[in-house]
Amino acid sequence: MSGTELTLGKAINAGLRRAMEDDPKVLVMGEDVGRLGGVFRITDGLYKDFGPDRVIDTPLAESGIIGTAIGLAMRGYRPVCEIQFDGFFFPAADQTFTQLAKLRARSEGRLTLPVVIRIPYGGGIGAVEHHSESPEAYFTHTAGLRVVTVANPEDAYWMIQQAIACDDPVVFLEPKRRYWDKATVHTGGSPAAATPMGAARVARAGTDLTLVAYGPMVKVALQAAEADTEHSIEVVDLRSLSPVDYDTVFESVRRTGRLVVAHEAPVTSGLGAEIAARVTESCFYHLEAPVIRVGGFDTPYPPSRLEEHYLPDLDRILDGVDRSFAF
Amino acid sequence: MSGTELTLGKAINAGLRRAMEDDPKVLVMGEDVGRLGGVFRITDGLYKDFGPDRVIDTPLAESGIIGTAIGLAMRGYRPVCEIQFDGFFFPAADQTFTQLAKLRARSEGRLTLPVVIRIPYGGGIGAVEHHSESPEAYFTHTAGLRVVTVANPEDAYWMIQQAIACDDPVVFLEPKRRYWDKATVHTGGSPAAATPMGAARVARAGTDLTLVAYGPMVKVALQAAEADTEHSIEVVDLRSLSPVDYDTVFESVRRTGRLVVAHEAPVTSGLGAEIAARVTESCFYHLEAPVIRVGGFDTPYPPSRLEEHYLPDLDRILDGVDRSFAF
Amino acid sequence: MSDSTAREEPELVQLLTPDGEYVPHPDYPFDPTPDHVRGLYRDLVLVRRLDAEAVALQRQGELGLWASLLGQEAAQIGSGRALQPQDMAFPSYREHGVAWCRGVTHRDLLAMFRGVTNGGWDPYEHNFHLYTIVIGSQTLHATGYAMGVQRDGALGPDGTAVITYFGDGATSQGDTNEAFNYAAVNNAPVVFFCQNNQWAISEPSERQTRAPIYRRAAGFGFPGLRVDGNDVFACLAVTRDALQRAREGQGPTLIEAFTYRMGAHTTSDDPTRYRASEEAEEWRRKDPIARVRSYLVREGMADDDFFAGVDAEAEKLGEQVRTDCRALPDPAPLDIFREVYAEPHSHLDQQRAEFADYLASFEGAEGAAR
Amino acid sequence: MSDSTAREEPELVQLLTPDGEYVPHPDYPFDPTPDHVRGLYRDLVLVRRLDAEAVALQRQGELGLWASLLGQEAAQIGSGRALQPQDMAFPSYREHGVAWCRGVTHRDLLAMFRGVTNGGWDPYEHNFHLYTIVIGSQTLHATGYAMGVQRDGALGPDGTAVITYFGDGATSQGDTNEAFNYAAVNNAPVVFFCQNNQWAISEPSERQTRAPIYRRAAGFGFPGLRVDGNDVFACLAVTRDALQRAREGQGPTLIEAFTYRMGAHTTSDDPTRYRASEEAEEWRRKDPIARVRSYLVREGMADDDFFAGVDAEAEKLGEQVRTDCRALPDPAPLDIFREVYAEPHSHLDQQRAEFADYLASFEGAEGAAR
Ligand SMILES: Cc1ncc(C[n+]2csc(CCOP(=O)(O)OP(=O)(O)O)c2C)c(N)n1
Ligand SMILES: Cc1ncc(C[n+]2csc(CCOP(=O)(O)OP(=O)(O)O)c2C)c(N)n1
Ligand SMILES: [Mg+2]
Ligand SMILES: [Mg+2]
Repeated sequence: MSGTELTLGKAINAGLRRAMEDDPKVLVMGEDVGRLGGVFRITDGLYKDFGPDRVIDTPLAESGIIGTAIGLAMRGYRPVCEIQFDGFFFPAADQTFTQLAKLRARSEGRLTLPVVIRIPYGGGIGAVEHHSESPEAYFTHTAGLRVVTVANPEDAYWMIQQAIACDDPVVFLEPKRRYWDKATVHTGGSPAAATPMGAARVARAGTDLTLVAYGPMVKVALQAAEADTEHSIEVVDLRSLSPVDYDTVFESVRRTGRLVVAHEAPVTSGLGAEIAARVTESCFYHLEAPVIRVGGFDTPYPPSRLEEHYLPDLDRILDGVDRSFAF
Repeated sequence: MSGTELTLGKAINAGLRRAMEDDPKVLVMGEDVGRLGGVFRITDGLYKDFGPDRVIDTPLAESGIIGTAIGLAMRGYRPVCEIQFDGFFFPAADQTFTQLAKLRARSEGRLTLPVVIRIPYGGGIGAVEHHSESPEAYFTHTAGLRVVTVANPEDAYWMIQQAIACDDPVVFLEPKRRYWDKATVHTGGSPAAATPMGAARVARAGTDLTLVAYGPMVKVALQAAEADTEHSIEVVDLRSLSPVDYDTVFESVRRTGRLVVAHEAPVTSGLGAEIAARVTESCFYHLEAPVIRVGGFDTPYPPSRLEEHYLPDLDRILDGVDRSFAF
Repeated sequence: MSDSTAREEPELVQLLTPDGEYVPHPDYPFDPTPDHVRGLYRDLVLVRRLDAEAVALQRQGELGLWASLLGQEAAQIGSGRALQPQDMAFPSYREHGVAWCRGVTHRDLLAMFRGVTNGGWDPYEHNFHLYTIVIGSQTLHATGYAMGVQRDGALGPDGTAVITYFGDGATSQGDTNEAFNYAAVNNAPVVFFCQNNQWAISEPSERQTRAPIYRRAAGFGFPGLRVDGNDVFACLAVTRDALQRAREGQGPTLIEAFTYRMGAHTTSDDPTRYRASEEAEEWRRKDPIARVRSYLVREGMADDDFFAGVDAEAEKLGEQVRTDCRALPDPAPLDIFREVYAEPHSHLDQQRAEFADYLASFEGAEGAAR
Repeated sequence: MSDSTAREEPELVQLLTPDGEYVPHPDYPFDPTPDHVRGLYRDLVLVRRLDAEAVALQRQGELGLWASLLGQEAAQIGSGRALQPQDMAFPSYREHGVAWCRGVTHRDLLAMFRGVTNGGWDPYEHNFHLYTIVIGSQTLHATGYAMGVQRDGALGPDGTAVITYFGDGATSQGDTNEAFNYAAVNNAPVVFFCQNNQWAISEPSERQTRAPIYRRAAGFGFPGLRVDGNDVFACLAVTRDALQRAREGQGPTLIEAFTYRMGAHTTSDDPTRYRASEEAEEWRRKDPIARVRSYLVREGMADDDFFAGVDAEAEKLGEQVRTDCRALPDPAPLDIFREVYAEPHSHLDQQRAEFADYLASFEGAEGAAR
């Protein structure tokens, strides 16, 4: 297996490139994805090598991006759409929730829409408003979509390829503050042979408490687990947010008896709520404490000078862990 | 206290009329709200009596409706916007989530945006696609919005007035299949003196299990409670979905030890998840069973000939009750 | 300064007057051979009949809803008959006439309005996309599809063109304007066919737009024109021309077919609340079918036998519509879970299995009650 | 058929040539008195300085981001100085020149880009709405506000007009087109001021639109025009005219100020990746400030003392900007919860209290560490 040191951002870039090489129907589209290579350079070099027919700088209109991607998919293409930042997804909400997510069912399976929506998401980069949001719960509540996120370069490289290969629409959330994190990526093999994008991963084994995180929070969760020398904390990296790989989560919780879920998104009606509800229903007699959620506050994302207080950090996670053990 | 027999739809109409009489800044706007009085006739007669400056037939563009309502509110008006059907809200998602919900915080309180978004929601009327959805979880996950719904004419009459009087943006969800339900409405008094729109209501007292419902499901919940002759079921009508009146819910669950939450929306990442998570955290030692959720399936709303199977009915609720007692 | 606030009545392409006189147009060649015109007449009469039957079936409770095309037959048959088999059409929800031209059966059309499906037919079989209810959405799908056609290199004299249908109300929607712009910037082979039937439910077109709709196109950098939407010859000729331009790589066109919604918005609507009956009266004199009949008679292209034959065919179709509608099978409860995803989905597959068990539990208890 | 696909260069309203020659325009009266022009020159120089300081502060890590107005000073000062005090402006995020005209301090502007607030000033105090980052949104707010002005009966010769600013890229967005339409249909007193700086980040305006932007207005039924955006006289004159039309009930106007973004999109951007430096060179010759200076010199309206005085003022402003920026206080952690709701909110109030307790728990343990 060949291994290369890549940042998470470069790993997505490499995965995109390979998907485009493997299948001439794969297109990349969005604002500034062409000559500029995207504001985070995730599509860097693709325009040069695949040309404007396959790497499309679209007009500044997100509904148009997803709406025309649907049409392209109907014609047999596999569009990978970039939404420039999380906060700019919402103009495309109608095309995504009402058309993209529902068209397969509406057509009784006659229409296959392998559209990927890439969204750099989450906070931590000191950005201005609308550039730091975590909208995953809007997607996980929408039937017909798959939702995944990545926490390391290896997953980034493979899961973007799996998302593109998937015949369902996939929302691919990219933890923007981790774009520059580096690790070895094993580029040998094929997307089909890599860990399926639907599977969760035990990122750190433990016995006393299960800590579920995903995307940008996996790193924080691992740090918290290390920092807690009193307890043996197991960290589960969800990877897929819809559907969630509950087999892995339940197995862990049944062993540890305790669960903390951490995410950047506001707690209320966030994905943590769904996980808490399902785990409680399925592992009721195993739980020694209620599921504790640690997340963003139920406010708009604050100005950047406050984000360190808004984002769950090591201390806030450990506070959640303490609350669990206090039961 | 004067009492009048009114349908739920007519009660909203009467509440709107009174709000418009009481405050010349109140406007009604939306598609077909004028001469037609709206497709459900909820604004019937208002155009005739208040004229086109206060009852505005807008162009067919939902983002435009909410976007211009924001501007009108900035100029001191209190717009009450009608979205014709639940499924047509999404073109307005950006203006609602990103602007309306956040502008007060962004302006540090300098902008007050008393905009009401009325949405006929939910299924049960045999409609075509996009006319039967329950989008409440998208709203409850959005900080800056208040979300309420009504289950009877009395609440409809008062809560629409309270929503209009509220200085925060309010999403006012109208259970369309209950528009024709009739009951006595006590029109004496003032909105400020009526039960606050933020308060839940125990619709039926009971001792063995708490059944939480709202909007169109309250009636089904009450029927289920009646039908279950083995158990004494307490039914809580939430009324406010954001924030939820947890005092009332916790108090009930601590007494009964069991909770079933029912809604029409898809279960996954639905409001039931949030209620289950919070109740479990706050009432952990009182719960004799996990919170059971009964809701729509995680699919697009099906064609109308299937909706009776999709919507939680008396049997599905009682199945949930049984599952709770099986623990 | 370009000032277009004045609402002078713009030019209207017309080939067939309300009295049934054929007036050739220099830009839009049309050859009204007897066979051709008789075929169009037959189309018009049959879709009107199909439509009327559907309205009646809704009244009888057999359909949940129906959106009638009454008055818009010429716009739909004219544009529909201009399509080549390889062309792709993206309708809104009222294009029963276009569906007819694309070979979508009345059975498939009725299925959606009966509530047995949210779709109804195979879009690829007919090159006719599903009906789209959310106003304006399909204009972007059409534009994207047309961008795909470009990428396939499927342009040229025998290439593929795309057409999308929408109403006057839809021109207010952001999506429709984004579609105009994406199509213009990409020079996509798509024809925007707007049936301006003057009403969006209760709102007259003055509430939707201040300028004549066809002029919107110039603002986005592509041609627009207004055609008499009750003139099947003109609708066919201008659409054929626009499709050919698209096919040959000359980009999009906006066609505004100026017509009138002679019936209610849908069977749920009551137009007496918002419009004067004289208006409908006036438009009845411009009926799209009457003028073709006049032309056929005037030119001696059809006799009483022909008209009786078409009427008999319409009778038969009506009967078939009634029978087929009632025979549409109800879906099975588990169809709720059908084709939500293309690939296995752990969570939904489990939910489906649980629901199957739940349904089965009743079978034991109450027999075939469910 | 109205065919506007040809991209001939449209007429451009210009009153002051790049060489500094004043050429009166029959439709747009302008009175270049010494005081007036000197005042405009001073505005132009000072906002350019403010802007340059902010770019430098970002480089030094004092700001998270800055969107430079370099090259667009004339469009902003011209239109900004056309506003009456009662008029309301809805900017995007680059309108530091307009903000300057509305009395918004550099301190307030810097606060948002430093990340100490998402807003920064009182919109009502200045009749200048907050910066809006999500492209196009503010055009609808402006239109709604203008509909409110109509309802207040605040039209007339001394009435209230509304102006909204946006870029060439924003014309692609659904919201902007919906705003054009709402404004047209309602004849709302709003001026749409588009600074076509030819770039939307890395995308040249050909990727956004096929027709000249000002023509979009005609398609919606209201007037549009193109003005030399580097000509402060022309920008002022045409905006004053359009505002007056709005004020007096004659409805909306679209002004396309044809200008150029001489710097990067924002301090995060690297334009060398997507555009040739010659292009910027060419536009430097059309500099909006140089031509006013030429005019002043040519007409003998200003001497070296005047220019030195303005430069000294700019120096002082620069210093003030640096000092004030660094002095901006950080918000307190609990400000996260500030003004999310106008009225008490049981859940959020509790969350706030819990967070306060949590913060306090550290104070006990670690002193002032947090
Ligand atoms: C986004 C959206 N908003 C509202 C509706 C409700 N609605 C259905 S049809 C209609 C009017 C459409 O008018 P027009 O576009 O002129 O088409 P017509 O019905 O006249 O053919 C409205 C408002 C909808 N279907 N979609
Ligand atoms: C809805 C939305 N999508 C994407 C962005 C990201 N973005 C910020 S500025 C910009 C380009 C704007 O170009 P233009 O409208 O021409 O204004 P300019 O920056 O040139 O002043 C983009 C794509 C955004 N802010 N909002
Ligand atoms: Mg219409
Ligand atoms: Mg620009």
